[in-house]
Formats: sequence, structure tokens, C-alpha cells
Amino acid sequence: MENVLEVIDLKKWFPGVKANDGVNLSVRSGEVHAILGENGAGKSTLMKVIYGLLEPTAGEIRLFGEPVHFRSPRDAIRAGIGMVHQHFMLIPAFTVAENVVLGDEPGGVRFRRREASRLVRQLSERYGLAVDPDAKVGDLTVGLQQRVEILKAFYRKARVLILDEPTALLTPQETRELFRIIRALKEDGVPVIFISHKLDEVLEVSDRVTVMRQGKTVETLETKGATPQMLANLMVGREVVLRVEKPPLQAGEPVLQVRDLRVRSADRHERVKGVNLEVRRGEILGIAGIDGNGQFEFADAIAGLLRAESGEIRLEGRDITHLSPARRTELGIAYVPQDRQLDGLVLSFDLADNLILRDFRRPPFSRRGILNRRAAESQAEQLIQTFDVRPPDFRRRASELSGGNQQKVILAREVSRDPVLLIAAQPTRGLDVGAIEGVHRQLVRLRNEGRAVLLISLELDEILSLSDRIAVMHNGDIVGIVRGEEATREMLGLMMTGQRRKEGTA
Amino acid sequence: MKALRSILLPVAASLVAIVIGAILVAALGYHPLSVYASLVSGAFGSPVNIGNTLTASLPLIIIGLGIAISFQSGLFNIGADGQYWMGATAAAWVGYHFTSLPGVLHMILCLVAGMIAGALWAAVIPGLTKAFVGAHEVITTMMMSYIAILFARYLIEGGPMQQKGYIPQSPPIAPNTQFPYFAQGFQQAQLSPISIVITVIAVAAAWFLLYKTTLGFSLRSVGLNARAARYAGIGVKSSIVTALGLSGLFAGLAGSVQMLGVDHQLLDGFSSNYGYTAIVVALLARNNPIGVVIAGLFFGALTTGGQNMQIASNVPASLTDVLTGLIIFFVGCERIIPQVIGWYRRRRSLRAQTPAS
Amino acid sequence: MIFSNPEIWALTLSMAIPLALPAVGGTFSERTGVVNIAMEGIMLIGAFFGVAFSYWTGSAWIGLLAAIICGALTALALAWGAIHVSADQTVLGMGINVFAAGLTTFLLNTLFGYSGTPVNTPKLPSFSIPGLDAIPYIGIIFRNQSVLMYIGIVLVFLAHWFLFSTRIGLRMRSVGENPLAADTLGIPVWRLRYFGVVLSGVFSAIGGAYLSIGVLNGFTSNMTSGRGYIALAAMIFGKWTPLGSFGAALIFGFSTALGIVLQGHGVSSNILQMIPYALTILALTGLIGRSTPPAADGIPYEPRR
Amino acid sequence: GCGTNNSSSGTTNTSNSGGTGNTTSTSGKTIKVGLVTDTGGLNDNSFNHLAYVGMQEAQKDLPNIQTSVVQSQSESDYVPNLSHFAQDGYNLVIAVGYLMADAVQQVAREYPKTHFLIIDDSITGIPNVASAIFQSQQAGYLAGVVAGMVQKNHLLKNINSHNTVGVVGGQEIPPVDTYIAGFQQGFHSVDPTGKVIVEYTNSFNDEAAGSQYAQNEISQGADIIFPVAGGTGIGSIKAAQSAKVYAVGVDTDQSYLAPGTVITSAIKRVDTSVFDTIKAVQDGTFKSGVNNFDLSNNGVGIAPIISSLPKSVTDAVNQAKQEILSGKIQVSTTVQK
Ligand SMILES: Nc1ncnc2c1ncn2[C@@H]1O[C@H](COP(=O)(O)OP(=O)(O)OP(=O)(O)O)[C@@H](O)[C@H]1O
Ligand SMILES: Nc1ncnc2c1ncn2[C@@H]1O[C@H](COP(=O)(O)OP(=O)(O)OP(=O)(O)O)[C@@H](O)[C@H]1O
Ligand SMILES: [Mg+2]
Ligand SMILES: [Mg+2]
Repeated sequence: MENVLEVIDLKKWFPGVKANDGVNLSVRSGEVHAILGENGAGKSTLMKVIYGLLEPTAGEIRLFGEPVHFRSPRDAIRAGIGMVHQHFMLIPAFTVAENVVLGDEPGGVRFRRREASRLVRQLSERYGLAVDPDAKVGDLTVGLQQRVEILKAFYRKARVLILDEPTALLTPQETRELFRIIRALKEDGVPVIFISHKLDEVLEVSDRVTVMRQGKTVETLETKGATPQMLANLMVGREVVLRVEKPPLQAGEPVLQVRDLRVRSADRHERVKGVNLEVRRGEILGIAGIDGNGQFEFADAIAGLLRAESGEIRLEGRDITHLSPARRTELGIAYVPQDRQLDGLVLSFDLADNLILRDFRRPPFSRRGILNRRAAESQAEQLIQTFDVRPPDFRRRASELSGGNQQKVILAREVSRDPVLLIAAQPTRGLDVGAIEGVHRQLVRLRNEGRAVLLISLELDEILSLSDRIAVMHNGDIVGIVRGEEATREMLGLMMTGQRRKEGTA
Repeated sequence: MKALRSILLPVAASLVAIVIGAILVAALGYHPLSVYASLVSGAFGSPVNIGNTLTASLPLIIIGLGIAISFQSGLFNIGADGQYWMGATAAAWVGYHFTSLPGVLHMILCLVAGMIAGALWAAVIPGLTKAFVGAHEVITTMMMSYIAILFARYLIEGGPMQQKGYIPQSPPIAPNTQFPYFAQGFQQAQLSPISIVITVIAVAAAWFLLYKTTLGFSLRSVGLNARAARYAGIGVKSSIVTALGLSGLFAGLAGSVQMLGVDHQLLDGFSSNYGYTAIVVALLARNNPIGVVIAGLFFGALTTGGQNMQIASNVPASLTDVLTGLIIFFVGCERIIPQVIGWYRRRRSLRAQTPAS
Repeated sequence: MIFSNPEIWALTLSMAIPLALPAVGGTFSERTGVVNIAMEGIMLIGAFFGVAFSYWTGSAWIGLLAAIICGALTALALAWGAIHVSADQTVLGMGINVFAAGLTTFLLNTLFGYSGTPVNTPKLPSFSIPGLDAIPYIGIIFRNQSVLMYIGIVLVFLAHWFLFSTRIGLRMRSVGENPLAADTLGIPVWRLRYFGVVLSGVFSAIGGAYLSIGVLNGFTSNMTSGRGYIALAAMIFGKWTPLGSFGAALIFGFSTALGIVLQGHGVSSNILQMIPYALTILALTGLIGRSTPPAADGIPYEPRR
Repeated sequence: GCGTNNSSSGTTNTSNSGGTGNTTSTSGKTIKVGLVTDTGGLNDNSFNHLAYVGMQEAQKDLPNIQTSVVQSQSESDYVPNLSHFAQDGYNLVIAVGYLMADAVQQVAREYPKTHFLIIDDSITGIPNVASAIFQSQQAGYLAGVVAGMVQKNHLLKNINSHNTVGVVGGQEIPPVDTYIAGFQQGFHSVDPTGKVIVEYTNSFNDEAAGSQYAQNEISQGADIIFPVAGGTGIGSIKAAQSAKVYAVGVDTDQSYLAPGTVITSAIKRVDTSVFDTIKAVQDGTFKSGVNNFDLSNNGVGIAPIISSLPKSVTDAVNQAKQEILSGKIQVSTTVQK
């Protein structure tokens, strides 16, 4: 088979970081080529270089045997490269159709809006990625936005397709649909570069796997015959524990009690429709559900960021329904929000300041309104060490950290507050297996110490491996609650589509 | 190294502007060296000139501090001029109304009145409407500023604050509220040491507030990422009101210091667009209180020097505005300097490599 | 009573145009992601060079052309600083405003002396629209107005269509919302930003020329009297759309006209002149509410290549 | 910007302040005169500009006069600017505008050897300060008489039957209001039932606003517009011109702005007062205290009346002038609201 794309000894250095430092890759026509690597291994950087978004420091890229020098994505698009970006390249203020056709719009001088809408509807039907072409992207759930991002790539009919973590936010059904499309492309001889942290997906869809570590390609192997454990070890360079051990449940009295809670989202839609739920001391309660079914609004309401329309929230027996987020924080609610960059961090603050963001009003970080920077620094030093934040320097701005390390900072801050209740929304989104292991260990540690943990995740595997009890949400309501050890993927999958199940013994 | 860079760059950028200005000046038929010499000597050439420069700088510095606070909180208070007027108006009113108070107490009362007036002017309408209805503060502060100036003018043009007689001006404030000048030199420059002391305190207070208090921490968090601040339990709405209020408080303080230290009565000509120049001061200072001092002095020197340049070299004063505009533009563009240096280095190293390879 | 006085509507329109044009200009700039507060300065440049060239060449149309060119060149300087140098756009705008105020006054004094621009400077024609001017009330609005007013109204609608219904308009807006996303789709971010900023210079300069050779035929120093800043407010008020900006300018023009018409009844002119400002705040808090700028407004885009 | 290209050509015809003294003549001792404008600047189309004109005339007509001008950018510049000239050994420092009164008093005491002239304010009791006060209400009165005659007798083409005149004031301040008060009184002395609309633009350099205010007054029936608003007023006169109604100029003969439209102008001879004071300093006849400029010494007055008006108007004006001079008429300085 001919090599469609070749990368030869490619280097891309940033000031102080060698993101790619000797990458070799060859992608054959009609193959699905997976790239694996820890967070920060340099996968996305490599793809951006191939796509013309970054200029390589050294090395060569060949397309169909010819060396290419892309000065911008314009050139790459002309050469037939399509890419789905890990971080959405979407314009929230535009409609789905506008986002998809941008750069190659139907019409002459005038933009033919209806034609664009029609084209996108056709496209979304053909690929089974249902999305309303006239909806504003900003109003869509992240899952739907992921579909738009994929549609954009398909609209342009690429000769080489790069998918940088396309499945991070898809439902299992959607993922299956995407794999069907990938296989169809393969039939047509279009090679696909596929990046994912989910090892089972990689094993399912790819023909070959290239593993990256610290900016270098370590090995390329045939997928047939590889095992998850083997890939994980190759990536991290050490033995990884894929399943976290949990001692048996020691659940105590209820910490969080929610009665008939109704919540409207910021866009005035009722998202939570009369939820009743309890979380007890010493347990992890997982909320499973398809994105957009009200689970994140539910979390926001408990943290006090969305107002409860009706119903009651109690923390350790105390009514907190109408307290401010600040008061709830003081009473012991910790929150790891879904979007770490937008909601979790002040990116231009340094780590020390980010680590006291929730507690700066309390001693020892301040007294009588005067900050005590030294206390913040010594706490930062200690947390950075415990949570293995890299690089271990509290004077760095949060923006200078990789996504995984940013997530560790948030987790460190929330966990260190000794919370009564920790709400963790998508705590491992986009993290590599090693980092996921670390986060999971922290959540289980909290539980073992007798705290209550409310885990909201779109990853069924995460829910299944951590939760003591699993509540399934559909359309703003809890469809059922099952015990963690009894639950199966199939059972949860059914419930997530709205099929009720008699409440178990849980 | 970083600190040195942050000083050297604006200086270098100003030099570029000055060179371009010199070409312009020469093209217009004036002698650039003599124009610049008179500009510099006008600002710093004698103790009195230095005094005048300081006098012109103090209000810019104090207002600039307030604007820096609003900027750091993510708000663009474009209406500081009106808050400054309100501060001066309140100080004047208190200054001539309560004549039986002892001096120091009366002075403090005037200052406090000015601060409160400025703070309320910014906090109540722009602050509350921003926080609760989302009304854009650029519009509201600007509109409130125009209203303030018209209101102050109304008060002295036939309104309740007009002094008996013919001229639209308020009665002078009580003599015991006027800041003493202590020495003839200060008197000549209309520069009271008390004004200087207040400015120094204001700078220290703004710095301390922003970087050493929980309030400052909240404001800066809101300014950098309001959503994260909200998630962290910081009241974003109250922060908006507080930030605009503080910003107005400083502007109001500037107005009352100007009233007590320089003008002594509210006049029609009280306006001098300090509120607008102070925006540039804050911006060029990157909203850092210490930087505000430097930028404020710089602009004070430009105005004072410009007046002198007019006299000494017969260049219309509007030429100082041309130069000032160029300087602001190029200091804004200071990043071009490392870019050009980097580009030059790269070219040179490229050229050095080429024969070798 | 007051509202039946057709003069108030004519005043409204003639006062709205010099606000609407720079506001629409600002919309173009900010929609592509460059904060533009230099409208005031560019208006002054347009107003001055409009008069100067009108006088030197004897043709007000050449004057208008010169105004447009000078406005565009000034905007080009802003664009260079904002786009190529990634400088703080507010600082640049302030710099241009100070520079323009100084330069126009300076040139006025050195080229024309202190007694001002010559009185025999040609101005652009004013005319009535035949037919329209016969309609009662409405007619007065279109009676003997400057040709620039008619052009201005057409430009506002054209601008709205251009920004929201053409392919290039869509691309311009994409650049102001998420330049990185636009870049990944092969859209030339910098080129479109330059285009938006220069367009804003053209519109602002026409707004300035409207004052100096549209309704009048002379330049006085700082004759824009802060209209560029009010235009900034109108642009925000109009939620960064040309028609919205025009609407805001009309509200402002109307309330200013109201302030004028109400004068002469013993109420202090200072108080009456607060009307437009107070009404703007009221309208903003009561009707308009939140207005969100384009997401990438003011953020320089530096491709890390 | 694009200014650079054009401006280079400007050096050929610069008409700005002359810095070099006139040394052709040897008679008369050399004196240095400094002019400090208020924040209105030299292009205010009003007293700052007139003072400058007077100073230039002195430089031209008198031997050995050196002049220099400084335009104040803000009110806090007044003291430094005045002191600057005094310190530099200027013989006469001219301060334009009542806003500078306090500054002049302060600086004059510090520099007793320097002569000061303040325009539009009365400072007494300082031996080196002379004040020029203009009874501009008298000029306004005469202009009002002209307007009244025109309205009452419909003396000009296009004059309607509303008997209404419009005043566009810059701001409610004395130098403006005195004109207006006199104008009102003069107008009503001829046409007691006529109407005077008074509006203020609150600006002195907004031609467009001046035009719009005038248009509004014209729409209310006014067909003679009297702007007292510096540069803003120029817009008003132009508006009158394009609406084919009439205007009365202010400060100086403004008929050149719109010949045929400006029927007369109310004049205040700031230039004369400056010229005279310079001459007095040179001759050693400087007189401190208040110098009153009024009709009696031609310090105020009106410009030649447009020729299309009949002699009856001139007669009425002359009669009013006599009555003012004889004290039979007292002209008020406060505007009737
Ligand atoms: N623009 C940039 N400037 C500086 N450093 C960068 C930049 N982009 C990436 N890096 C650094 O380069 C390294 C590789 O980043 P990259 O995004 O390629 O990782 P990745 O393998 O895609 O990780 P993930 O799995 O988290 O997506 C990281 O250390 C990152 O911090
Ligand atoms: N614009 C869209 N295009 C395609 N699918 C959508 C779109 N919007 C929503 N969906 C699908 O519909 C599901 C339900 O979404 P939605 O948030 O509208 O819930 P809902 O049940 O309609 O709630 P509500 O009663 O509040 O309207 C989502 O999971 C998503 O898969
Ligand atoms: Mg990546
Ligand atoms: Mg729905």
C-alpha cells in the first residue's frame, strides 16, 4: 500500500517546550491510523503542523510522495486535508449551517442561506449525525457541537482526514455511527488519522497504532494483537492500573437531600424537572445520562449557580436552597466544573492564586480582608507536590499548563478544602489514562474518608467503575437508581434513553 | 530583566514617536531641536516649571488610579470626567456651606463629600444597571458624565450654587479648607504639598487594595474571568458595583483635591478633560498603580511643556497634541520593537548560516 | 404638540446621520474583531480634509473623496497597530483621537489662519426629493437636505445587507467571533480585519465630511464635539448592527432635537440638554438590556506559525 | 496619517503668530507683549481671536513691538502662562476672558513691574492691572433695534408675519448674556409684541449644532437669527443663509460670512482695546483700573447696516444711540426669560 502521508523527523519547538521532537509517521491509503499518547505528548501539535496551523521547526512532511510546505490551513485545505479539532473551532454566534459551510459557502456575492441549510441537512442525514442546521451553535450541548465539528470536516470532502479526539463527547451510539462512516471512508481509500484516549475505541476502529511519548514517536504497531494494558504501558512508560480498587461501601447518613427540584437553565428552559435524590456520607453517587438531559444544570443548582425554581436542597439537614454560592462554599460544597478553562480557573492568575480562589476570604489566606500571600504559597507548594502538578512551580500562570495539569489544579483545590460534598462534573474529560488514574484515586480516597461524592459523567465506564450507586437522568428527571455492582452498560444504556426501571434495593 | 524591559520598551517607543514628530515638525517649517528643547525645559526647566508639571499630573494620577481599578475589574469607566466634576462640585458645596467647622475637619469633610459624590455617580446608575440589567458601562458612564457636567454648569449658571452677581461661579470655599501652599514657590505653581501627600496616599491605597486585599482579589478575578469568579463564590454583581464605585471614588477625590488645592471655587472653565487623558494614563500604565504615577507625570509634563513650547518657539499648542497622539500610538505599539529586533536577529543568523550549509 | 412639529423630525434625521455613519463604521471594525474608538479622530480628519480639498480644488466632491482617502489612511494606521503589532486597540484609538484633534487644529491654524476656513469653500449640494417633499410632515424631512444625508441612509441599509447577507459579510463576522476557527477554514483573518477597519475609517470620514461640507462649508477646531464617542455608544446600543446603530442614532438625534425644541420656555438649557443622555440610559436599561460584543472583539489574532 | 503630505505645502502661507519683532522703525521703545487666551483658543471666532487681531495690528502699525501668544489648554494653565510671560520680562501681558480674573490678580501681585490687561472683567486696586469692560449690551441693543425695525415693518424680502427673531447663545455666561439682554431690549423697544426665542447650544465650536438650533428657530417662525456663540454661531448664520432668512453677526463685522444675509453685526472692539493698551504701555501712559468700552468711545457698536434697508433704520439706530449716550435709556444686562 502506498504512503499517503509521511512525516519525517519532524520537530516543533515552543519556547521552553519541545512539543514534537523527532516524529516519524507514515499513513497508508485506506487505513485508520490511531495515535496514542499521554496528555501533552504532542499529538495535537503534530496534527496542527500537518494542517498548516503551525510551522515546523525542522523536518519534512510529504503528501502523496511530494514534500509540502503549508503556510496556513488554506494551503492544507487546498491539498485535501481535513481535520476535526480537539478544541472546537466553532463560532457560537453562528448557526450550524453557517459554521459548516464557512469558507466554502454557496452563493455568489450573496450568501445563500437557505441553500446552505439544505446542504447541511443533507449532509447530516447522510452521515447519521442529526443536528438542526438552523440552530445556533452556542445553544447546542457540547455533544451536538462535536457533531457539527465532524460535519465541517465531511463537508469539505478531504483526501486525508484527521480526527483529534472526535469521540470525547459522543454517545456510544454516535460513536458507533462515526465508526461506520470511518469504515466507509476507508473503503474509498481515504486514510483517517484517529486520536483518542479511549483504548477500546482505538482497538475497535484502527488498523495501526502509533504511540507517542514526550514529543517522540515510540512505536508503530498493528492493532491486531494489541491489548489495552500493553498500549497503556507503552504510552506511559510504566505499569498502569486500569481499574481502581475500592473497599466495600461504608455509607452513612445522608449529606445531600434534594426534593422536587426544578431548575431552568440560563436560556430559560426547564432542564431539571422535579428531581429527588440523596447522597450519603462515604459513597460515590454517579449520575449517568446523555448530554443535555439536565445533569449539569442539576449540579449547578446544587452549587448555587442556578436558582431553584421550586423544591428544596438540604446539606447535612440544613436548608441551603436559597443560599449564595459563597455561603454554600463555606458550608462545605466543593465543585469541579465541567469546563475547566471557562469556569474553573482564572487563566492569567498564577497557580498559587488559583489554588486559593475559593478560600481566599478565610484564614490563613486572609485576615480582616488582608491577603496573606505566604500562606497561599505554602499551600500551593504542598498541593502541587501531592497532586503531582507539572511543572511544579506555583508562579506559573494557569494558562501555561496543559489541560490535564489544569484539571489537577482544580481538583487539588476542591479536594483540599475538606468538603462535605464534592460535585465532580466530567472530571476526567480529555485526560490520558495515567491522569485519569490519579483523579479516580482522589475521588475514591475522599469517599473512603467518609465524604459524599456526586460524580456526573458522560463516560459510562467511568460511572461504572467508580460509583456505589448510579442514578440515570433522562429529560430532567431521574429514571432510576441502581447499585454500582449490579449495573451493566446495557441496562444503563436503556435507561438513558428514558426506559424506566423499578427502583432497586439501593 | 522583565522590569527593565517594561521600562525600556515604552521609552524606546516614545523615542520613535519623538523622531517621527521631529520629522513632522521639520516638515512644517519649525526647528525640531528647539521645539523639543522648549518642551523639555517648559516641563522641567525650573522649580516652578516642575511644580506646574506636578500640578497638572496630580489629578491625572488620582483619576488614573480609579480607571485602573475599573479596568482591572473588567469594566471600562469612560465617564471619569463627570465623576471628577461631581467630586469637585460636592467639595465646593461643602466647602462654602459649613463655615463654622474647624479647618482640618472641614477639609476632610470636603474630601469625603467629593469621594462620595464621585463614587455614587459611578456606582448607582452605571454600576447597578450593569449588574442587574446588563446595560453596557461604556454607554452609561459616558452619558452620566455628560449629565454631570451639564448639572454642574446648571448649578452655577443661574442655579442654586451661583455666587451673587454677574459671573457664573460658586462662592469660594472657606479659607480654612483651602490647602495651604506653605511656600512662595508652591504658591506660584498652585501646588500644595497636601495635594502631593494625598496623591501618594491614594497611590499606595490603590496598590494595596488591588494586590493585598481580598476585595482586590475578587475584583481582579471578576475582571479576568467573571464565570470562574462566580463558580468560586465571588459575587459578580456586587463586584461590578463596587469596582465602578471605587473608580468614581478616586475620580471624585481628584475633583475635591483640585477644588481644595487649586481652584477654590467651581467655575465654568473647570473642565479640562482630565477624565479622558486619565484613561490613556491608566492604559499606558497597564493598569498598574505605580505605572499610573509614571504615565501621569509624563502627561503632566507634556501639557506643561507644550504651553512653554508655544511661547518659546511660536508653535501652536495643538502641535503638542499631535506629538502626544504619536507618543500614545507608538507606546501602544511598543511590541513592535522586540519584534523588529527578533526579525533582524533571525535574518542575521540566517545569513550567517547560509554560507555554512 | 411638539411631535406634530415636523421640524423635530427633520432635525432628528440631520442629527442622526453624523452619528449613524461612524457608528456603522465602528460596527464594521468591531465585527471583524478590532475595537475602534478612533471614530472621533477619523471624523475630524474627514471633516478637515473634506473642507481643505474642497477649497483647494473648488469641488466639494473631490473634497469628499479626499476625506474618504484620509479617513481610510488613518484607519489603516489603526489597523496596522491593532493587527500586525497586536497593540492594545483602545490605546491606539485614543492616540489617534488626540493626534487627529491636534493635527486638524494645527493645520487649520497654519494653513488657513486663526480666522478659520474661507467662507467661499464649496459645499456638497442639498436638494429635495421630488414627490417625497410634497407629502405633509414626512415631506419636511426630505426637503432641502444634504446629498450626504440621502447617501448616508442608503449606506446604512447597504451596510446591513453587506454584513448580514453576503458571503464576505459572513466571513468578516466569523473573523470577529473566532479568528482561529476562521483560520482553520482557510479564511484570511488579517486581510478581513484590515478591510473592516478601513471601512470604518471610510464611514467615519464621511460622517465628518457631512458636518464640514455636507450641511456647512467650513471647519472649526474640534467641530465633531464628541460625536464620535456618542457614535461609539450608538454602535453598542445598536448591538453591533448597522440598522441597530442607525436606530440608536435616531433615538439620540430625536432626544437632542427634543432638547432643542423644548428650549425657550424658561427651563435652563443645561437641564434640557441632559435629555438625550438621560433618555439613552433609560432606553438602555428599559428596552435594550444586555448587548454582547462580537466574541473576539479587541483580541488580537496572532497565528502561531 | 495623510496630514504630512499636505502640511508641508502649508509652510508657504503660514499666517500664524509673528514671533519676530518689527525692527524697521527706531522710534518708540521696544516692548514685549504676551497674549494668553482662555481655553477657547485663537480660533474661537470671538474675543480671543479679536485680541489677537488687535495685537497683530499693533505689531504692524507701531514700531518695535514684539509679540507672543499662548493658548491655554486648561484652566489650570492660566497662572503658569501668565507668570511665564511676566518672568520673561514681558512689558504687557494680556489675559483674555473673565475666567482668568483670579489668575491675573495672583500673578500681577507677584510681578508688580509687569503690566497686565484683562478683557471682560473689572479688577481694581492693583496698580499694574488694567481691565477692559465692554458694554456689549449696548451693541446688542442697537442690533435689536435693527431687527425690530425689520420685523415690525417687514422691510426685507421673505420676512414673515410672525415677528419673531431667534437668538442662539453659546452658554449662559456674561459675555454672551449681555449681548442677548441688550438685543432683547432693543428689539422690544421697536416691536413690543414681537417674540425673541433664546436658546443655548452649550458649546462654542459646534457649527453643526449652531446650524440645527437656528433651523429649529426658523421653523418656529424666526427669520432673523442672532448667534452669540463663537464658532457655533457661524453654523447658525449659514443656516439662516440657506433658509433664505437673515442674521445678525456678533463681535466683529460678520457680513463676509454671508453677504446679503447678515444685516448688521453687534460689535465689541476687543482689538481696539488691545491696540490702545499696547500703545499706552509703549508711550508710558498705561492707566490701571477699569477702562470702559461703550458707545461713547466706540468700544462697542454695530457694523454698517445692509444697504437694502431704508434710511429709517439707520435713523432709529442713531436715535437709540443718542438716548443711550444721554442716559435716557438704561440697557439691562440680564436676559429676560
Ligand atoms: N502554542 C503553544 N505554546 C507553547 N506550548 C504549547 C503550545 N501548544 C502546545 N504546547 C505544549 O506542547 C506540548 C504538547 O501539546 P499537545 O497539545 O500537542 O499535546 P496532546 O498530545 O495533544 O495532549 P492532549 O492529549 O492533552 O490533547 C504540551 O506540553 C503543551 O503544553
Ligand atoms: N439542534 C439539535 N439538533 C439535533 N438534535 C438535537 C438538537 N437539540 C436537541 N437535540 C437532541 O435532543 C435531545 C434532547 O434535547 P433537549 O435539550 O431539547 O431536551 P428536551 O427533552 O427537548 O427538553 P425540553 O423539554 O426542555 O425542551 C438531545 O439529547 C439531543 O440529542
Ligand atoms: Mg491534544
Ligand atoms: Mg427541547
